[in-house]
Amino acid sequence: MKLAVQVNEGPYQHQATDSAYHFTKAALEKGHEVFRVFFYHDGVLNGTRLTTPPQDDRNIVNRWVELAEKYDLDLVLCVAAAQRRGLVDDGEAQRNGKDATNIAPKFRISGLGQLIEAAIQSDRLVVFGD
Amino acid sequence: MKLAVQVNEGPYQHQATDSAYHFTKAALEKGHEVFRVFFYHDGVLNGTRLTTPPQDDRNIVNRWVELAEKYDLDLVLCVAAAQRRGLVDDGEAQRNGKDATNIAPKFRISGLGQLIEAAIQSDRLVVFGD
Amino acid sequence: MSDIKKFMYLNRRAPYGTIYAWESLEVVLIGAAFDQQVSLMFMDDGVFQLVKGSDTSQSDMKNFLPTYRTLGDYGVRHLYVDKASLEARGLTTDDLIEVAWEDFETEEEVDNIVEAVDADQVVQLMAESEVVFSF
Amino acid sequence: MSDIKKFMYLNRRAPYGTIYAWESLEVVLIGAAFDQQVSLMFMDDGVFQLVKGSDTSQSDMKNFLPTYRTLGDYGVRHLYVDKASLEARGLTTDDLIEVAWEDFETEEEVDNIVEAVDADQVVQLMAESEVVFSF
Amino acid sequence: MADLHTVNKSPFDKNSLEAAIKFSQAGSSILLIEDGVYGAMKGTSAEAMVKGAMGDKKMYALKSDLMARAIKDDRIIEGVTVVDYAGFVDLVEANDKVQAWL
Amino acid sequence: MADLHTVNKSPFDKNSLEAAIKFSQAGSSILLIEDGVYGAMKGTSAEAMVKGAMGDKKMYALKSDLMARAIKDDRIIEGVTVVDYAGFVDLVEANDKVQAWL
Repeated sequence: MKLAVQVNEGPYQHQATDSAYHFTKAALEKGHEVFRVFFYHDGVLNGTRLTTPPQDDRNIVNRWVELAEKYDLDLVLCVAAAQRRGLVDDGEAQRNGKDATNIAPKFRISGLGQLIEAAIQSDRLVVFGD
Repeated sequence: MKLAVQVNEGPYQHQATDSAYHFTKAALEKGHEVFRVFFYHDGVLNGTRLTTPPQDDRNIVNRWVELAEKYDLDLVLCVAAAQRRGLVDDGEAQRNGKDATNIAPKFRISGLGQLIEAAIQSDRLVVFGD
Repeated sequence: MSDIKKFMYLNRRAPYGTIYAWESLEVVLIGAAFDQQVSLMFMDDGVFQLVKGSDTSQSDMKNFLPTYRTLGDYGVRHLYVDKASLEARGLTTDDLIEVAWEDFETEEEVDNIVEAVDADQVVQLMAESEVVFSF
Repeated sequence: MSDIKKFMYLNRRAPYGTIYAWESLEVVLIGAAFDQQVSLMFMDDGVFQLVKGSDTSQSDMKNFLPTYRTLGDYGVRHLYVDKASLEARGLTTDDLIEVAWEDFETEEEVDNIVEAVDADQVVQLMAESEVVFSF
Repeated sequence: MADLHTVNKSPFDKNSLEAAIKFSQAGSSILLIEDGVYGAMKGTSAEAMVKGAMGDKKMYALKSDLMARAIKDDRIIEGVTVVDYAGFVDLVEANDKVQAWL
Repeated sequence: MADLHTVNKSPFDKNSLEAAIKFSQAGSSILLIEDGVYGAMKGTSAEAMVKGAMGDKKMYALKSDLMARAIKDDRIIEGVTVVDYAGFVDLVEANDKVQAWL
């Protein structure tokens, strides 16, 4: 089965991103294909490399990065949502005159078309949100 | 009247931060003192200088910065919430080994004690959240 | 497998209090480029998204009501509204905006693609959809 | 004006689904350094925060139930639970943790400062508070 | 002694307004903001609850939030006072404390 | 044709479970996750609704979320099937589509 996963909330505030992670991991471990994980709304905040969660808590960003490295996952942050919320890669920094970036490795910023495409190409779209 | 304002949500996703801004501005324009605006939970995301909202939309971060410049407002981001969500100033970058900062001018990162102190020192605490 | 799928966008939240209504609309607009069969379903507080007369001039927020009116031009075929949700809120379809639709090739026109539906129809319409986007 | 105020922390949300319960608890812990008169009120899904037996070993989340048990040591004098909220959820105080309190100076001890209160008491307790923190 | 209770949730979405009414003292003021202003609308399933509360409590709603949500004056329950942000500030000052029902 | 409906809200906080039950076809599966698992608890004001739904729909709840919320096996409504994330994936595969009630 080919899956698309949509994540609507940021890390820690809502459990939605935890659920999305555990679901995606379970699907990959069962041998399913995850076509793309699309981060929308506050979900784009999953893609910052600047978090420092407490030592005794999970590291939500790093978990995504490690999963992406292991399975070559496509982690896409919606560009419009990222701009509103301050998620920046090199290209965005240049286009919008920002003096820093904060995107984590393995994440990329792209348009909403990537969500539509994922929904079309995949057998199932699974949405996690508040 | 001396006011403390608490903001629990990030910009754009929830209207809470808009309400907090308009309320704070109205209080200042009426001549009241705002002892502190304390940003907790996702509220810390109000303090990033990396947002680029659409041209035809409000710039939530800049509005806070301008209000703080005009009235010498104390805008405090909770440090624990900021660490979980990737809000970083120079001190935090150094302590946690981050290679970039994203805090906006006029915001500072400090502990939860600043919220308690604000509640004790002020005549009213007004909370905005989801 | 055909590349034309039946998309349903499910809107259950009020506008302005949260951004979901607006960002959901942005997906619909972008999605138009992909030529799917698209309908929108409004229920619970989502029905408030279509109420006529929104004025954000004192809110410093973007008024996106006019954007709904253009949805017919973006390939959206149906805006369904759950009747029971309207009734609980003291609303009728007269309170809602109208959205026109025209097929530029066949010149087929529909004056208003906003339609109130009862629970059985909602069940049926959802079941027939192939992808549901929830916000 | 005295610097000792009556603080009430109002908890109306379930644990784990959102972070509010946990970050609210963090305020209470830090607030202990300020020597105020502190009580916590649990109502609606907030009563679930105190239910015994939480096990997060398969959730990869921190279990903060044990932290509630230490609140007596942090100067919290009362944990009030709305009775009607418990009843709607099929719970009784037997399902909740117990929190002990001791005054280290006077050696006064209370076995359990968790107390179920009815609506009239809730109204009274809230009205008497000088600062209410809502999460 | 009187308090200001703020409610920012739609009464159809969450019980915040119901709780604010249930747990506020007689003489309290309740201010509807954000999606909370739907509680000020005539003819809804929440109207009876709001009217009942106005027996011993004052009900307010924020103008800019009513306008954004297309709730015109003639659809507002009689007795609900419409205020702007300056009025919000005055209510905060006039009451002993503010309690948010989120 | 059968669908999987996911519900992540407490039935005491929001009407998501009620809506999922009302608008899902007979033969559908409903999976309770996150705060949604409170809907699987015995003895609550939501129990009758859930039991009623099980007449023609299958009800599931996610194990790790039940455990975190201290909902032990003996407090789960009979007929609700407890699944782990692997079971969640299987449910997604076994149904034609997934619909989230947020």
